Amino acid sequence: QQRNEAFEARIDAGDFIEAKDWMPEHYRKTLVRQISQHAHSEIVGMLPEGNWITRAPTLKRKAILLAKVQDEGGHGLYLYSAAETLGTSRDQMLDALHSGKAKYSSIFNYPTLTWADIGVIGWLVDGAAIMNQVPLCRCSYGPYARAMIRICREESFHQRQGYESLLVMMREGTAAQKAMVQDAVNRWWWPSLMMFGPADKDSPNSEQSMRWGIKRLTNDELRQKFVDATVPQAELLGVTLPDPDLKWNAQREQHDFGAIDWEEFWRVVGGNGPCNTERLGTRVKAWDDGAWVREAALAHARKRATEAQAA
Amino acid sequence: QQRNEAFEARIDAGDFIEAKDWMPEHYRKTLVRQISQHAHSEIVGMLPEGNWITRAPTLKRKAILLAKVQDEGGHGLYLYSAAETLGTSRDQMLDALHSGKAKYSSIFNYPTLTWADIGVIGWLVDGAAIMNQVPLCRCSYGPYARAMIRICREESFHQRQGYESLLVMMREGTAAQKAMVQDAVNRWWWPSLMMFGPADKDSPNSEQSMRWGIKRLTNDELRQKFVDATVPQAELLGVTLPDPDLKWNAQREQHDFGAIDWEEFWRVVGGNGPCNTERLGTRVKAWDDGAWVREAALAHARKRATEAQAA
Amino acid sequence: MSTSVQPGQRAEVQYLLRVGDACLVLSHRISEWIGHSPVLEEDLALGNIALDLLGQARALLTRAGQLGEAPLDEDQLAYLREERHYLNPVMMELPRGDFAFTQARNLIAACWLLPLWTRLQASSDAEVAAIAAKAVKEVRYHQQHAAEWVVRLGDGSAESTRRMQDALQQLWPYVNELFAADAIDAAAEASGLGPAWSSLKPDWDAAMDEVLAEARLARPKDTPHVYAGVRGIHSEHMGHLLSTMQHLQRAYPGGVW
Amino acid sequence: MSTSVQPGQRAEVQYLLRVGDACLVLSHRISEWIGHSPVLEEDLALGNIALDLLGQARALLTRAGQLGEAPLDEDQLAYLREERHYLNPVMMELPRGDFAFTQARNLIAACWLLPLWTRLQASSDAEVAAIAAKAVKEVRYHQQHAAEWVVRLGDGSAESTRRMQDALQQLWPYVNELFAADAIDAAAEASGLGPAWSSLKPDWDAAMDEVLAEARLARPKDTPHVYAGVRGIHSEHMGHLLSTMQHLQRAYPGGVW
Repeated sequence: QQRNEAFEARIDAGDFIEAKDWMPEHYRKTLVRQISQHAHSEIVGMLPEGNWITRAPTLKRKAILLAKVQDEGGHGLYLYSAAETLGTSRDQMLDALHSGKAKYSSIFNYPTLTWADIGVIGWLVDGAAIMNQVPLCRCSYGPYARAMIRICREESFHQRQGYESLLVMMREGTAAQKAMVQDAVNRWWWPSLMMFGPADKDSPNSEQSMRWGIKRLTNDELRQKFVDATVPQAELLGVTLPDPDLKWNAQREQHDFGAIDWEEFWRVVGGNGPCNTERLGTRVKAWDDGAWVREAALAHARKRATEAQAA
Repeated sequence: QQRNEAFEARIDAGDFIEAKDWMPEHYRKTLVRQISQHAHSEIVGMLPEGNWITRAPTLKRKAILLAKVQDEGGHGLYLYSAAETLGTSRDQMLDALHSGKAKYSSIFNYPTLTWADIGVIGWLVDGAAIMNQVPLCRCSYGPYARAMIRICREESFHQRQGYESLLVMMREGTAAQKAMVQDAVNRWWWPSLMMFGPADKDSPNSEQSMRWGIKRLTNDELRQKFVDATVPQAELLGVTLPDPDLKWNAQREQHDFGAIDWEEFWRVVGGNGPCNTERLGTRVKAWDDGAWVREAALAHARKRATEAQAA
Repeated sequence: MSTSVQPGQRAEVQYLLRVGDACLVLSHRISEWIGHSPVLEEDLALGNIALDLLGQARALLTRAGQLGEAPLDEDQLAYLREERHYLNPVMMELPRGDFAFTQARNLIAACWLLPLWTRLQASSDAEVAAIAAKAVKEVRYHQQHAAEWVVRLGDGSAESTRRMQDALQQLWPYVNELFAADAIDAAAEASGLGPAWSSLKPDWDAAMDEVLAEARLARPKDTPHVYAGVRGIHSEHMGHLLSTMQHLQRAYPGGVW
Repeated sequence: MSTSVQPGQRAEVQYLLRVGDACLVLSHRISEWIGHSPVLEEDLALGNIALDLLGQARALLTRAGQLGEAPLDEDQLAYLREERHYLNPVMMELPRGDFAFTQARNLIAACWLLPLWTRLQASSDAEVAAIAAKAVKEVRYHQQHAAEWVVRLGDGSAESTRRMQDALQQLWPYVNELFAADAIDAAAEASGLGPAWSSLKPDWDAAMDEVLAEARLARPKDTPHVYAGVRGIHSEHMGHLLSTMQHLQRAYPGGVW
């Protein structure tokens, strides 16, 4: 009880909690769940973009995409490490992913159908992710906060690269390329809005999460911020957003926008999006196919250790 | 001894030997080896052409190629059946193929690198095969002779289709297509000449094979016939054959042609052509991957038989 | 001719492309087996089925190309559209999988195509009706052949039963697209061009249930997501299939083959 | 810009393309692992190696494009040649295989590229020398990384030993192309552009033998066929690789990316 009060006091003072510090079990569990879910999102997120590495249209774009997907793997690595400081191993977290117990961001259950999807994912999906994640740089758990600082910096870079690639296509490209960009925007816009989670009325803010700095704005507040930030970018780009109800509300000084298809949202979260089965299947296959490699590495280490002892 | 004389008399009379007839062991063995080798050539030969089915440039060409490769499978089927009449099962023959004991035509150890290869295989490779095979339609073993009649008819059709597709490219195609055809001819010409086997001096004609109608002309005679038949076709097509020594010899009333690279011939026959390992590996993999299917079919048949008895 | 063509928005064109592309793409996947089948007889049988489907695709693409705003031939439609303008149901483009997956998909497709072609024989478009009259005979054989394998594998060894049940499980989420309604579909029914796909469901159910019962396989549960390949929203596999299929036409503009 | 380009016959262009295409194509195959590796650390490591090789390819293709009869840029050379004008050794284009195959090939390639880049630092072409100076550091890391895995797997479990030995066996027939001589190669040595590839053999042998010994693996026997990817005679895998790689450039002529 005393420890708990001390913990709360440190939180109130804005101190970082570190791995060696005492923390309430609920805090630990909440963090492990959130951080591992975020880590899983990074590595599952490598798949839709990875799908285009071998087909990137120029060597420059290929290098950018390769580096981006690699960065996502790196984010996964920091995040698994941050979660491991809380006493859960990476293998345990991966088991939870592979068995379907753990979640990852639903956005990755949509397919990348054209090259423009790569740019649009950078612009909208990374944009939404940043909006969600920036507050986490001030989260109370030190290792997580530090990982998020680095991740957000890299994500911003990716977002700019994605947007820039779309600008090139819209400004210098052919009619077919422009149509491709518009089509990708049409497909990704609504799923991007869903990245902020259910409407506030269906998602009572956890006061705890707010206190711990894991959450600072509500889902709807973040979604509104995202829409307001994105509309002028779309105009600059020269694409329309696929929402006839989207318009500036001079009174609110915010954009009004149409109703999200929550049925679709819950369907995809519930495992029935277009790619849920394939994404998980791909991860499980990579893991299972790699089992002999991981076993061999252990066997090798044991052998050499035995020999060193014998020598 | 008496049976042997009767057998020889029937051969001399030009009668067909049938499966139920007595025959000398050497005759049986020679035929099984030759027919199964021919059957293996058909099914291994499906691979280089099959490589282009999914990439055929028009739907018409795709249909023609699909039908052709399917015909080759059909030839394999007749030939295995013909060989089975001699008391060797298809599984035994396939075992011999998969273990590397049995041979197949070396020509299929070269890769198909462009679409023009498909036409050139039809023209040159099928052309050479027909030259080799037509005499077999009169071979003394009835089931083999009958299979060969059907096969030769289909092969002639394939050869005309291949040549026609080259004509279209050479007459109506772009410069890039014409270059593609010439390049394919350059790559397939010498291997096609090698299809007739080693030079006569290195391949003493088996008197036996001659008697049995398995062979009627020597390798070099067939090769000469092939060259003489092909040169005017090449001219009509508008391609050159990659042999500076190739020219009409008015005295012989045949074409002279350059020296074959016998070192390459023996290397490829000996297992070290560009695709030997891959071709055999592909066949073995198809067979191994299909083991569960064949087992399941047997298991199903047993189950249903047991149930029928019980009923 | 490497620049992409657009089939246009006409409902009848779209309806015919949905069926034609289904045949084209399924034929492509089946043809990947040639030379790699478990037994030589299947190289031949699958080759036959691929050829039949290719023929059906050619006929429908040709007809669709005649009905469009600007005439297009079968090859322009087959090779020069962008992915978003191919209208096959997503199921047809899934990778060939193992032999169980291929036979299960062939069964599902044949049980769908059979009532579809049967009704198309009465199409208000005489060309389509003639195409259907030929196709219906072919697809009857396809259905029978696939059914035999589904029964054989479903009620075969422990491994084959597992594989076949897995195959059905993997395929089932793609089934409901084959019976989904939209404006294109409604227009075809209204004009008499062809049936609304939802009307094919009872026949399909009956045919599938019969085979599944004989194969002693469980029918998977329906799933809620409806794929929209018929509106050009494909899976990630489609792009790879097209990069293969279109390669020569794209790389040799102006070529004559 | 979907019409194919020809790099021309100049010996120095061909020599640089041989190396540049080797890097380009190997990078492509390695990149297929991203997201599918046995451990996350390898997604990163293989991503790094693929990126380094891609950078080397870009530099060499750019330089080769400047030296040709008509100037071509890296993308024209990377995306718009016909297969017969890609000059990488065949080994680089073989499918990625299993993890043992990938690491074995990476080792073979790195042990070849390391002495090659080392000598190219003294190229008579200052641009090439500068590219080499950067590349040599990168490839040293690639060699070390691959060697660690070859040792780990070669002297790991029974399965990993078998897989690694099989991988070497499969790769070995493609090794002698890396050291074969021809007129292009001789011209490069004569002009000081770069070493004759045969001169790299002793270094390669020494490096490989050291790793194989530590991995307790048998060195496969040499085989007689010499592949000729460096003269544009590839394996059947190359066409499929190119249909994937070139798809967008071919399908969107005139596109700006």
